[in-house]
Amino acid sequence: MTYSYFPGCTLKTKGKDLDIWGRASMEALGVTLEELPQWQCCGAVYPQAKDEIATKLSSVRALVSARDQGRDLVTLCSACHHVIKRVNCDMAQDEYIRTRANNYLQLETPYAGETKVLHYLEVLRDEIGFDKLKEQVKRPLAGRKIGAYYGCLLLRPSKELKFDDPENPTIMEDFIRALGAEPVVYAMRNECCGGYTTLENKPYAAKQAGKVLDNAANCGAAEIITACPLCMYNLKENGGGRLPVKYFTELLAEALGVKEAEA
Amino acid sequence: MSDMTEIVKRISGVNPRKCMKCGKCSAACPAYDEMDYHPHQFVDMVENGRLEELMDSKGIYMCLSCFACLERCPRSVEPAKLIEAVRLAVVRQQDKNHLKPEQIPGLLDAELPQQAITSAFRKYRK
Amino acid sequence: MQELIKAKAVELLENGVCDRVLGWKAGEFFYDVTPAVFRSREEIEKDFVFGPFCGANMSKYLIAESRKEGKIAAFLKPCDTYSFQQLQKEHRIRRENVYAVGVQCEGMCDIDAMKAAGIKGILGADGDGGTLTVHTLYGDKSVERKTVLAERCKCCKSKKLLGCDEIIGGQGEELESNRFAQVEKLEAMTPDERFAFWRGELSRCIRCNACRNVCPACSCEKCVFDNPASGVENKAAANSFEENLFHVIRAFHVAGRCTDCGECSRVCPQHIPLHLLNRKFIKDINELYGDYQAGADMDTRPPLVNFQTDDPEPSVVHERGSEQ
Amino acid sequence: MQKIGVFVCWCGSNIAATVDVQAVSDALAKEPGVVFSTNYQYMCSQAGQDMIQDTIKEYGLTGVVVCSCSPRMHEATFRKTCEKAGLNPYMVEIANIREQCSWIHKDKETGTEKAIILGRAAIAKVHLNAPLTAGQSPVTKRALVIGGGIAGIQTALDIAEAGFPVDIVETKPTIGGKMTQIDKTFPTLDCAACILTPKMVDAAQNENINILSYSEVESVKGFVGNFTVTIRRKARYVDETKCTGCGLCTEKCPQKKVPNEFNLGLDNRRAIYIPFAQAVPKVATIDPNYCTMLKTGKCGVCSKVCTAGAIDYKQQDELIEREYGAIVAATGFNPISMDKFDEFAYSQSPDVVTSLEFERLMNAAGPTGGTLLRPSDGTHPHTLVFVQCVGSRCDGGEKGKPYCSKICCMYTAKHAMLTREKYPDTDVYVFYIDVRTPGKNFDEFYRRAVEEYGVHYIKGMVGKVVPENGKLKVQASDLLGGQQLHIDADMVVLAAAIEPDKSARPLATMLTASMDTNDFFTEAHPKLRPVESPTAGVFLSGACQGPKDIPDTVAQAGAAAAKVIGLLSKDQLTCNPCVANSNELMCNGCSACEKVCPYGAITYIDKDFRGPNRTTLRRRVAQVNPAVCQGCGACTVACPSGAMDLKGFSNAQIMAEVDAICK
Amino acid sequence: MQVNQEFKPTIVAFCCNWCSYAGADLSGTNRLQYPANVKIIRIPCSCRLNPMFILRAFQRGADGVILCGCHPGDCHYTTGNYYARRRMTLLFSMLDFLGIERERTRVEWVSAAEGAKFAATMNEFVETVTKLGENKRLEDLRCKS
Repeated sequence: MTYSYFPGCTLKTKGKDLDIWGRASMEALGVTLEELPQWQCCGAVYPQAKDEIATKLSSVRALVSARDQGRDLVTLCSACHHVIKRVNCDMAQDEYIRTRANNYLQLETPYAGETKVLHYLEVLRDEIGFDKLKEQVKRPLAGRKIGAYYGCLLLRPSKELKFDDPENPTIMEDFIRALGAEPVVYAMRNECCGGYTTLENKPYAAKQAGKVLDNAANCGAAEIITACPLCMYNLKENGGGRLPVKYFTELLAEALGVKEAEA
Repeated sequence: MSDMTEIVKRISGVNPRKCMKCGKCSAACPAYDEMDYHPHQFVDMVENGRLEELMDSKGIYMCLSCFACLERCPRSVEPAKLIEAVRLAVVRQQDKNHLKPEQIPGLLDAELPQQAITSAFRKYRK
Repeated sequence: MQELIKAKAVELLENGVCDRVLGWKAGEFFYDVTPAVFRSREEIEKDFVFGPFCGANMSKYLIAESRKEGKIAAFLKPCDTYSFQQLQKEHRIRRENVYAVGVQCEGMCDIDAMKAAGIKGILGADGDGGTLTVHTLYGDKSVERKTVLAERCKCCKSKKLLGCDEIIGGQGEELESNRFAQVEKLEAMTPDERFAFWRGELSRCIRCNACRNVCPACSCEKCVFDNPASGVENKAAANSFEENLFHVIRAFHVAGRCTDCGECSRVCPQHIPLHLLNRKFIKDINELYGDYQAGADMDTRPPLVNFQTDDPEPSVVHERGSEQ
Repeated sequence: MQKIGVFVCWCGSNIAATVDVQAVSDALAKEPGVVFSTNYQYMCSQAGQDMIQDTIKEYGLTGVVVCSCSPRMHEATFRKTCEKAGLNPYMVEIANIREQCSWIHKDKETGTEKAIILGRAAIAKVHLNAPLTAGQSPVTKRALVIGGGIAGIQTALDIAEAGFPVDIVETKPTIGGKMTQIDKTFPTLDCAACILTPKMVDAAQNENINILSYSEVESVKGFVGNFTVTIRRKARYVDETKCTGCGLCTEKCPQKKVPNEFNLGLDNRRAIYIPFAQAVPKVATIDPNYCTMLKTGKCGVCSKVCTAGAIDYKQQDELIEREYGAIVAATGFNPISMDKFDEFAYSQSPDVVTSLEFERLMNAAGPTGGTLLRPSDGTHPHTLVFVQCVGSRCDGGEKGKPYCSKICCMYTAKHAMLTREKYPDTDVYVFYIDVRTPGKNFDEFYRRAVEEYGVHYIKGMVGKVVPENGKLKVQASDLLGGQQLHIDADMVVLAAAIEPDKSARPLATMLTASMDTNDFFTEAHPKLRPVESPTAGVFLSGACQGPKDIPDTVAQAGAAAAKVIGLLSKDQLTCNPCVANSNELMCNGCSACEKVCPYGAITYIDKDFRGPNRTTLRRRVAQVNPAVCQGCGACTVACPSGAMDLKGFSNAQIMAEVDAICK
Repeated sequence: MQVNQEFKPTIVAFCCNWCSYAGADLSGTNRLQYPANVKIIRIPCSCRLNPMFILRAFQRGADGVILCGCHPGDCHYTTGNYYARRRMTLLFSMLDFLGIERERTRVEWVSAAEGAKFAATMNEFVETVTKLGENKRLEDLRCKS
């Protein structure tokens, strides 16, 4: 299996652990992630206003590029996933945006949302299957109590992202279970960590991150995993260090024995 | 200002009349205490043309865009879109950018991901 | 083939399987073959023919014949068997009174096509398989069957013989045909062009009713056009409009029941391509409600007495048109 | 040739203001067959009707055309008028010159012109009308009530009291429905069991009532007055006639881990069970999904302990067929699933419960014996948060229902009040969007909860519930106080929206009764015929028609019973004479009409016809049952030969109207 | 486009008794105007409409024919409008196939509560047919020019 892959800016710098272990693990699972040639930043936030067209074009380019390769597009960073998936919905459903975006880009074949956008976790769940993943685990993470932190961007708005139940998601818990560890369900896992206000209002961002980590810890989690570099930063740097935070791909690499081999 | 109200309604795609004033948006909002006007007030004030007050509010920069209000609204009013539209109405005006490039160096730290800066630029300036 | 069939006819009569046989008999001209009922070996040996001009669909005659005393044996070509089954489905034919012999068919010929192929002074034609022998005033000539096929046989939809008691000449398959090509061509025209086309065709109608009389689906006990209470009665059209009405209503009445045997166009003395109206309905039904072949089976509900709650709205006609 | 009288109504100025009624009656007087034409101020008045009757007699009219308001308004009136004067009522046609003419046009000339054309069309139709006589069909004097909750019980009791036999079909092992699970009832706070169980006993003891518990309707055939219903009596593996209801088996059964649906899974029951002490019939039932004997063939304890010998592991489902004259749907409601509302942490904490579960937790016969304890740790809760409108009043989509569930405001007030009364040490918060209390003594009840019992009513919604360290951290808005509240609660109670029972949709299909998009049964008229379905002979009782509290349900149940009694007290029903009719001489017997008939009114017979030369021809021809046919006309178009026609709306009549309009 | 101001098309509207006829009554009750060219014929159900009636109307000089019935799923007779929907779809397609202006025929579902929709539909339909002008084609189909 080969997928087109959009890493995004942060995964090439501060968030490179998310990227490195993600690729290595997929390789180990027999899946190739082929980075899109000359990709550009997705734009980091999805512009919700109906008259914002230019700010969506870089995402459209990525989508077109995947379409031209005839592959599904895999994303890893929560923010990139959110932006690209929603722009894709616009291109498929909103004629106003579609017409204008196509006018801007002057493509040979106009784009109308044909590319299927998958998050890395969706590939694990829907394409590979957690049962199969479980069979591939070399070093089960037995005895570890892990809280999944979803945040906002993967889940909401559920009408567009169709990722999981927005109020009671299970994909990361199933993922943790497949790796042999014990998932800890805590209610704050789909609440915002406050990361977006870290530049604007750091004390507040810290307070939110603290609430998330406290809830996870009080429900018995000993560590946290996330799919978002901004959440990672906020929980780690502003969260008071109450619990260790990891990218979920790093956890995957550990369980598959990939991390050890590379280290 | 009534023109501006129309623009905000149009670019947000929000119909404030769908609101049944249940307040679930403000109940779900994690940034409630940081905002001077709260999500349900945005809906009400746009409907009643009180846009100027909203545009002057600091709350528009406190919204986390976490979409909890949008997801949990029983009437699909989607206040998050309205708040973003009001913020856009402000930063699209001349010299109303909320974030200036020269502020950035002072805000940086070693671990801060690019994403934080890019998104702040996207959200707070035009 | 003819000899095989004749022998079978005689055998069935003499073994008492049936007391009469429905088959083909040469008419005034060799190519003018008509259906006929044979009651004895002598009649069969004298008049029974089976050849490249036996296009007549025999199924319709079984409505009346199957209601008579005794049992009739009928020879049915693949397209006849579709009508045969459709009529059974409509409870028109008493199957128990019919012994059906399926006869494989290689496509029937059109005398005009032969003439158009430059053969002059034709006296007769025979032969099975791909090559026919044409007897002419100037001696015998051989001709490729496929070059002189009737229009409807060029795009034969099926060589399958359905619901027969016995088969001569082997079972056939459903075929990939391009029978809707001409309908598609018309659909691609502008409304004005279509109007002009049909005006040219329908203007020739002389309201002889041949199409109605030959059609296996048009076998009502009393036709609406003959019924004063129907509101559309008219034996001969009083004005031009009524011709059009006649063909549209006729096509609508057989919609979902027409097996596309093509008899209407074959018998039209004015050569109006009436089968296109029926094919248009068949094509629409296939596209809008899923593939349906009348007579192909005994159970499927005909499309006009069936529905899906998510059927397209009638406006689909307008929308579809606007894409052109 | 018909002798037709034309009567043009002014309807005061309603018609006369935009239609020159004199011109209309003059113009129509010239139409062929018209022997009398006049206009009058109010044709529907006694004087107007007298005039029509006198004219019929004087002129020997064979047909009447009234140019007036919509036939939906007064067609029946004028038909009766003419009938009294000896004219067949179906020789009357109405030209609608008010709703479809004078009221929509301003210009008098236009209005007049159109009125004349509409009059002409009616005259053209009357020329082809034939006298029709309504047929009669007998009425089976027995009713079927589907659903044995309070709605079904009340309807059955009322019908039985009037002297008609009635069967109750209930899918559960006992009748009683949701009300058996409720603790107290608003606004009087009397105990539900105290008022319901005597009714259940009444139903069981009434000679006219036959309870078919643990049974389901399998199919419905027929029509008003003459339904044939097949009922599946599910195997309960206990002989109902032998079981004494002693309950010994339910104590001895070794399979103890079966979630108890009566207590909404808050505790367990055995594989053989009697749902609750006052069950009717009080008979044990074996749950085949859990019974070891039925699953593996090993056990048989219940059979051993049963002194009555009632256990029968070999029992099979049984199909019975019965005839009924009327059917009442009383299939009730259920709370919706809370799966899609996990912001309230329903799946994450056992201390987040629905209101119906809360009823069980407060009920003396419930899992906690009536002491309010937290399901998680069995401790006494001090802070309770009630959330209203969970899943109600949502704007469609997959999540929630668009309607107000109607009962939640009142039962939540009741819960809050009862909690405060029994446990004065508790803090009780109710989050509401609007408090809706229309009903006798309802608002007073709610005010008492606030004023006397000190329940904190807060306008706003709960946005998130976070279970942490044994508490439920509730984040909510207080819209009037202008703040976001954070409450550490011990229990959260969700007022889940209610929805029609899932069995209602397939039942509606069987009954050919219509439903709205929310699967509530549609009433024949929302105001004027609220307990009848549009399908004749089918009536509606209780929450299957819309959300209802107990008083409304009982009132509607009685109303439905009254309608049923009205129907069953007739010996014969008059049928609609405008039915399909097949001309046998033209019928092909092709079955096209039969396939499109929604009522199964068409059958076929083989019939001999005279053929040429003294022969007989046997042909298959369609027969229409005029008592079953409802006159839709689907068959008339399906018929290729035109043999099938519709009385009162015949091909010729409609074409005559077309001709008159297009002339 | 030049529109013949004088031309008043004849429009026949077949309305089912239960929904659309009541909807037409409601637009009257609410005094919602639509042109007098529209004449309504009451039929019990949209499934009573025989294609022959439509052709007859055109034959006798109608310029447009519209069928109104209960919304799919709301038929008083449960299924009638589903059959009507198929019949009309096929008939309209055939008329289109013959080159008859497809805008002359229409089906609209109008409930008893949709008085406004009824009036709006009729206004729109009359406008459309007026633009098309007189219905000549079915008449002309056979006359060689």
